[in-house]
Amino acid sequence: MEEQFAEFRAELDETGSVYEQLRIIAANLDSFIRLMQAALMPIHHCSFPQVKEKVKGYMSDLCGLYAQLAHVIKDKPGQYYRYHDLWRNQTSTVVFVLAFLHWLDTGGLLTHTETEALLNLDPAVFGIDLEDYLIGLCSFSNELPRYVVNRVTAGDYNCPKEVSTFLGDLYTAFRTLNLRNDHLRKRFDGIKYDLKKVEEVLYDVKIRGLLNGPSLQATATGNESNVATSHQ
Amino acid sequence: MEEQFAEFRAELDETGSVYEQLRIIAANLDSFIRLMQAALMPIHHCSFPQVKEKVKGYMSDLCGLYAQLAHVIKDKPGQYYRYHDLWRNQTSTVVFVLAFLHWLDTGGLLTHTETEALLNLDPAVFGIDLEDYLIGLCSFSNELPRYVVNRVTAGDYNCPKEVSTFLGDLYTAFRTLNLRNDHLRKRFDGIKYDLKKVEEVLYDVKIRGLLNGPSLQATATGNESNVATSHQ
Amino acid sequence: MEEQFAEFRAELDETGSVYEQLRIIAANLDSFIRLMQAALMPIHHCSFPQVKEKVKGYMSDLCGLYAQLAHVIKDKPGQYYRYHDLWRNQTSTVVFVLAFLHWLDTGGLLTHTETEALLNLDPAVFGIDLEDYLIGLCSFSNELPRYVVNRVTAGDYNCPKEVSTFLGDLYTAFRTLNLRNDHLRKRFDGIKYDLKKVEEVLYDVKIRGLLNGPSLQATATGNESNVATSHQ
Amino acid sequence: MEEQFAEFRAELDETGSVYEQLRIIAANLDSFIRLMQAALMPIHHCSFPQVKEKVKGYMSDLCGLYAQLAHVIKDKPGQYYRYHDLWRNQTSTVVFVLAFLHWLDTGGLLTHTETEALLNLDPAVFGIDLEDYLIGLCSFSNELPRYVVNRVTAGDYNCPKEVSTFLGDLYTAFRTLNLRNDHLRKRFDGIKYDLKKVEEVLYDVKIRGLLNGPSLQATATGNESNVATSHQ
Amino acid sequence: MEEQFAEFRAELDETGSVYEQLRIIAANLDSFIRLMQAALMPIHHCSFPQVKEKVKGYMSDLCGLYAQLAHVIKDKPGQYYRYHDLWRNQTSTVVFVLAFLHWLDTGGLLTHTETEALLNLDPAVFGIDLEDYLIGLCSFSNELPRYVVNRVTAGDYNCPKEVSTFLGDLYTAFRTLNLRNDHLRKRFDGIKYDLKKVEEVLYDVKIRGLLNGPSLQATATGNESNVATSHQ
Amino acid sequence: MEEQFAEFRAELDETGSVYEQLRIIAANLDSFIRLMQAALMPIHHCSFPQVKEKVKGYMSDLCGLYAQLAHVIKDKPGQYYRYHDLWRNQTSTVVFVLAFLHWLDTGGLLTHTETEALLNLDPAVFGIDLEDYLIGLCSFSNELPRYVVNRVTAGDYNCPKEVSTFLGDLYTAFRTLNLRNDHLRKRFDGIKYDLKKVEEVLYDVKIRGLLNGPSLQATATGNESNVATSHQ
Amino acid sequence: SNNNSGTVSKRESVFCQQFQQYAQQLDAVNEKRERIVKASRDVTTSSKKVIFQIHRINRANRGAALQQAERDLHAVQSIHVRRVAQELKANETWKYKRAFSPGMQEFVEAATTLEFCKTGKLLTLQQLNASLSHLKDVSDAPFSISTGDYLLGVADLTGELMRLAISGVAAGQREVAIAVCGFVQALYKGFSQLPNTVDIRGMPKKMDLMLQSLIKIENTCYAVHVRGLEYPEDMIVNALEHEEIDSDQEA
Amino acid sequence: SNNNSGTVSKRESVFCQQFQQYAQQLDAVNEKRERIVKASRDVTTSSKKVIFQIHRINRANRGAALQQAERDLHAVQSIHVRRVAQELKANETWKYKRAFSPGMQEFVEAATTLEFCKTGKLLTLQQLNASLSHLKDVSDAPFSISTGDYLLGVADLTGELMRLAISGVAAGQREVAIAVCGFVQALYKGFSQLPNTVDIRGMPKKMDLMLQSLIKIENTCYAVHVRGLEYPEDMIVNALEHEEIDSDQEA
Ligand SMILES: [Mn+2]
Ligand SMILES: [Mn+2]
Repeated sequence: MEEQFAEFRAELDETGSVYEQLRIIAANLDSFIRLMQAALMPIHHCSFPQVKEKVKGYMSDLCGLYAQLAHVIKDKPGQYYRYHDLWRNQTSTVVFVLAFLHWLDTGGLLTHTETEALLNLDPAVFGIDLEDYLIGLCSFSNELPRYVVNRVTAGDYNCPKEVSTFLGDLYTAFRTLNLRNDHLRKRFDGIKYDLKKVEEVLYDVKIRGLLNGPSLQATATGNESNVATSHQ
Repeated sequence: MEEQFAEFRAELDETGSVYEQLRIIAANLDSFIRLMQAALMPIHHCSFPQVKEKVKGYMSDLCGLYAQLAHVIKDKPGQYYRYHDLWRNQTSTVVFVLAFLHWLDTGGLLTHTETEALLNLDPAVFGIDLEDYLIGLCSFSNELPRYVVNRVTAGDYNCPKEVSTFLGDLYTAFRTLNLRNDHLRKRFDGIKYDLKKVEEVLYDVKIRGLLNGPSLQATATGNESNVATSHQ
Repeated sequence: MEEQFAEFRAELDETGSVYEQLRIIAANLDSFIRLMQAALMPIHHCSFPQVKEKVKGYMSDLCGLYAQLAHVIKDKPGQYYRYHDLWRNQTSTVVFVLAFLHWLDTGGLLTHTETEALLNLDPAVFGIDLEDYLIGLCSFSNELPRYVVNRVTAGDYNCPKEVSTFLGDLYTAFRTLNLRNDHLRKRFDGIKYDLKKVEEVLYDVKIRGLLNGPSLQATATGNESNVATSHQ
Repeated sequence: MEEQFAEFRAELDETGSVYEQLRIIAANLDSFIRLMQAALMPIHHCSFPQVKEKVKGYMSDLCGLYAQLAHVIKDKPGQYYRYHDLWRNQTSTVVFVLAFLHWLDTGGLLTHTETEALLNLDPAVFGIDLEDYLIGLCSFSNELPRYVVNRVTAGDYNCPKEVSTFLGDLYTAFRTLNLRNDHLRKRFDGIKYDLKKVEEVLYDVKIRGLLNGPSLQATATGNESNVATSHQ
Repeated sequence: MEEQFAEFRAELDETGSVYEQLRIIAANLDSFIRLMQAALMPIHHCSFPQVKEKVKGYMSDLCGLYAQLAHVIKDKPGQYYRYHDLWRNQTSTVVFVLAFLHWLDTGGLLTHTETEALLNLDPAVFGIDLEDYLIGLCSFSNELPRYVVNRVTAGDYNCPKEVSTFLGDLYTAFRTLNLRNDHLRKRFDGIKYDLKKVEEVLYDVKIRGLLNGPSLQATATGNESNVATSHQ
Repeated sequence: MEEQFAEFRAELDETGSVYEQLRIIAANLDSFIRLMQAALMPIHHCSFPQVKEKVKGYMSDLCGLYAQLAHVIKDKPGQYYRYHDLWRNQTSTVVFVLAFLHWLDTGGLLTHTETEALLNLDPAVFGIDLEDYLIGLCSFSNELPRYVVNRVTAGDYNCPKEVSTFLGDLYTAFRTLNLRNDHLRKRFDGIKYDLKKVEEVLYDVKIRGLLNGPSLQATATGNESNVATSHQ
Repeated sequence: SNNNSGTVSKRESVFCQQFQQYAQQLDAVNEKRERIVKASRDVTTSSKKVIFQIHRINRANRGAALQQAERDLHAVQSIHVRRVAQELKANETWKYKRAFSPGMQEFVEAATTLEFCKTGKLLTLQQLNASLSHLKDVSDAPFSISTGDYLLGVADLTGELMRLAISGVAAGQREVAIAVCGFVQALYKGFSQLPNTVDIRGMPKKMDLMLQSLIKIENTCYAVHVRGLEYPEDMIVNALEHEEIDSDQEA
Repeated sequence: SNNNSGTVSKRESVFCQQFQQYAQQLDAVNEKRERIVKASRDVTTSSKKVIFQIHRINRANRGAALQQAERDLHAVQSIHVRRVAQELKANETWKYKRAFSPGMQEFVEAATTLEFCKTGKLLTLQQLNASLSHLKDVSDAPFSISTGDYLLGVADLTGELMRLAISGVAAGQREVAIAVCGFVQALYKGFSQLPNTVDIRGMPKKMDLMLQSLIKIENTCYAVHVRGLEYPEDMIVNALEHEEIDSDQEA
């Protein structure tokens, strides 16, 4: 009996230590992501290229932290979900930051697979849970009304139209999901308030005949080539 | 965007359905284990062989139910712990029943590996969580005082000594584990009350000079060969 | 829309008034049953015939109160279960009292049908819900350890054997039911502890060689004819 | 609006100041009663006269504190129940301490009126709420199982019989009250468990033939005159 | 002990019966006030005179119910606060309804004394507790933001200014009170948010140049004489 | 053992008395700060110089109360943090009031050191905890949206720009701190919503072409010299 | 001991015979409850899908999408609600109430939401029960939904209408919000005049939620109204006209 | 806009300079707290191991096992408690109290449990602090444990003693229970005479647990006593004598 319990003791001690390792990495991840988010926020008042460079500068360290998580989990096959709660919130925030950046850059939606690729993750070992990804998209949506308000204040009158189209598509896409009455459903419900606010700004701009006006000025500064140009 | 969300929809629907499948199997497991437990309980008043046969009769169906769980999980590698809460309690009860039976049969402790083997489980796919196993042992310990009291009432005066030795060993073994202040620690704390109660019965038997007496009678009925003989 | 809500108001007012009538009868039932229970409790220290007479004296009033409930329900066919919560606990307590009395009298178990008959109830109109009956049996079981302890203290050393047999049978019978994870299952789990306690008393008596001793004295007082004799 | 609120302010300040006064007295009462209770608790291990003297020594200060409460309330006729919650628990504890002491002294129950008299209270001005008194009796009952266990350990084998009789009487008396489904009823239900525990101790003593044995020794030390003698 | 408990029983029965009487009156009061409140709520969408008539129609019955409470309490001097909890919430709601109505009618604040007068209450026997009155005012304040929003939607653009002034005064007046850290203080803190919301509506109206505009139309319909006119 | 506990009693009594002294001073501080806050609130509708004078009039009494706290703590070196909870909230509110006033006066941020200086505090004896200071700044931020709304309503259309710049700076500055997952972090998260609201007001003003318009009027009244001029 | 266990066996059979009857009764009740619960869960899930489908309606797909929703709702009724009906005898509805109430409430929510989208009116309990009257219970009596379930379902309808109002505004259909506002005001008034009955569990909480939804709707109407006042009506129409078509195509 | 962002940058630097100081202060405090928390967690974990070690003592291994526990406890002190001490200035103990209190309480629990096993006496706060006096804090003042932490640790000691008493009886060492009972009675009396101070968080709850433990100990002593009365003392000794040795070997 003694031998057997010696093994049990080893196993229990081991589990406790894995938990502790992951807890520490997740805490580092938490601090780090706050920095990234802080680097992204000036987008409300600064030019995009400046912000983009700063945020992208964090990517390799971020991948490093995820690699640490994946490394620990790799040795414990099948235990991703045993410890999943430790990095849920952080991952959603990462998705928020990367999806915002990607949209600023391309005007398109960062996909689930692209997110994993950006983070150098092998989904077979350590992927991004789908719900975490979708919640990240909701956070991204929540930031857009403020972005639109500030862009218009800065004289970019075409921004509301673009955001309204994008957000409308996202809302329509989300509506095709059959969500249970859970956290994700609540977060999704919030998107329509974002869309409503953006629509109100678009209305303000239209009613005043400002639409398409300032874009001429924008042209003057030579930023016409793609969607992202208006975010500079 | 639509295509992507169609995939998401499929994945979310799939996850919901896996959960529902496992929930149903676990509910069946629950009912079934109550039957097994009911078949074991007469051990307090009936002869062991009779009970043993009845309980063993349930084994193949039990393995079938676990095979169903394992089958679902097999297709979802790495998601054992995502759904673990669904079968925790049931598994601990199974361990309790099997460990009690094994002890009655051999006087020894059913090991973690032996339990998985009895259930035809491949730990690489679907094993028994160590904590669930240990909690099952605690339940087994909790049943022993009642067993000893009834055995002595039925005239088997050697039983307390055997149980006291076994339970003392188990208690000592458990003490070598470094438990956190959690559910398992609380369940473990209960073992010493079981041991105390068994010790009191042993004291009663000793003080009255009954020890070793009835075992002679037992000999007369030819049940001397192994520990289990005294449990009939 | 207003018309419809006017109808709803009328309907709900009507329901509220039925509810209030039943609530008052149930409150009276509650007080009354406390008296009956109080009349039964001296069984722990007094002779049975004395207690029996007192409790039986309450029967006709009790039937009257149930007749009142049945009278109200008779006019609302199919709505027994609408108001069932109002008299659940009271009914279980009645079953407890009647089953205890019946066992003291005959050593047997009062059946579901016999209970309804004792209360002059027509199950087609107002029966006793099976779960309420079974919960009443659980309460009866809960009282037996105390009864046994007091009987032994009073010198009746055969009582534990009889009660242990009866309670063991009851426990086994209950085990044949498929109980869900509900209140009844929790109450049933309690029977196990009652049985354990009674078995410990039986053990105490047996190991001290008191079993069958005092029954000789009992014989002397001429109370040998049936199970109930020892409870006097 | 200003004038009116000036009046409100005056009234609220006044109420607040009464509340504050009473709160401070009640806090002192609280500390003081903790000490009294601490002085009584050694009864579980020490001789009664020693404890009695100590506790009685606190009485005049205790009366002083109640006099302070009564003094404040006297000027606010009709507001006893406005502030009642401030001293409810304390008063119940006082009743517990005094009733325990009285029973140790005389073997009888301290009445409601006697309690008010002991505290020098004029019920017309500031009495003891009946429910607070009854809850105090429940706390007294809750202490008796522990007392009995310790007395028997100390060799006083007659104590369980006396306490069981007293507690049985108290339980029967309480049963005659119509309690609503409230806090008091829950506390009263607890008496049943106290009685059951005391009966189990009585059973332990009886089954081992200890009853009336040690009382011979007690006789030897000349403490035979009344119930209280056995508590020394 | 029996005699004493017979007295206790009488006293408890008496208290219980007073409690039951008051409980029933309070329950009626509760239903009745729900109707009154329901009659007031259309103020958000209907004209004031219509609503006023309807609500005033309830006054005599309301006074009748308070008279019933007062009648029971009259015979139990000093026990107002013993049962106060039974009618606290109802009374606050009454104050809310009456204060709202009064303000709509006069633009002024209904005083504490006026409230008691409206309800035909003699404060010497059964008054309205000051805190209950003040909590009623807080509820009134909580309703105003919704009222202002609906008035503006209905085209009354001067309403926000009037309400903002009134609520500002009320907030300032409340600030002069010394509130303890209790329920009332929390409710008072809510007024600040009501004021903020009303100020935001005022802002919306002002920034769009709507202030004082529609009042010209109002003039046209001849409703200029007092504050209340704009609420029609 | 008794001696040791006697020492502990003495020590704890001493601590309790210090605690009580500080509690009373802190309660006075609490009332006093409510007055100061009440004096500041009219800023939403009155001219700044008027409010400033009133609030500044309270400063010497406020310093007096802090001096009392410091006096008690001076005798207990190193125990500032033992009793810190007693004055935390009050101190944060003081910081809120003083920082608001300072900003109105100078358009700048009141520093931590300046706050201590204003209160005549010697940080070596009794300083202001940095977190309390930062929480006070958060409260100050929370008040700004309401301030901006009311200023714009009053016709000061430049205010949103100034506040938005100031609040943006404050938010950026806060972002440089590494906050743990605690109360301060939650409060800091609130600044984001304040900023968003102020940006929306700025947007409203901008899109309607009101920006810089009224400042001409302001010029007319001669209030051009510094940031603070627009708050009069 | 032999003797003892013999006695046990004998007695066991006596007791167990009685208990076998009890076991049968309990099993029958539990199995029926389990079947009803499952049917009710299916009613809930499929009704929720109908509601989701309604939220996907826009000006462009309106005709087809409404018809789809109608077909789906009819399927819920004729497949899953029928399963509930077929389990019940007339006098058993209250016995199994908790098992099927959640499903019925969600069904009421879906049916009334759809009706509002089609006609702008409240589907009455009479209308609803008339549409169900072809579903017979075991005793061949027509199945019907109780007042309590109807009211609780209609209470939830408010939340869906709030969503419709807000996404309507988000899609530039400001008239939806105004229609919803009047409707929900009338509903809330009806509810607030009902007596407070113990029979309908959870009503007070739902009333609270209803009020919260109503206030959100009112705030939306307020915003629409206030925004509309800054410029003359015709100027707004001009500015938005071709855009509206645009937003139709998008949605 | 260019102008604007320029302004922002300039202002940012002004504010951020002030905030850099704040950030340094906050970081210093948080990092120190984090280090203390870690040290305290290590104190807790290793003290718990000492307590587990004490529970593994039996008659057979008593001498060696006690020595081992003593060595382990000394290691806790000289390694982990030292780490806490080295972080603190004299006037900072209250600032970081919540960070190290849990560890100190567990250390007190371990130290007092060990002392009771060795001598049957209470290790006093003076004795304990004397044994720690070689640990110096940053300002080179001797480190000491506060009255509050000592009392809370001793309160937990009761629970361990209860476990010792019950497993003592389970191992046939009935005298342990009796010794523990008198000791815990005295402790409880001491505690119940203390004033109710706000300073020592969670004391009332711990007092409740202490009373529960005391009652369990008393019940154990009662059972031992009552059982011992059925037969004369010498008969018991005879019956159990060689068995006792037996149980030593087993344990
Ligand atoms: Mn819904
Ligand atoms: Mn411990």
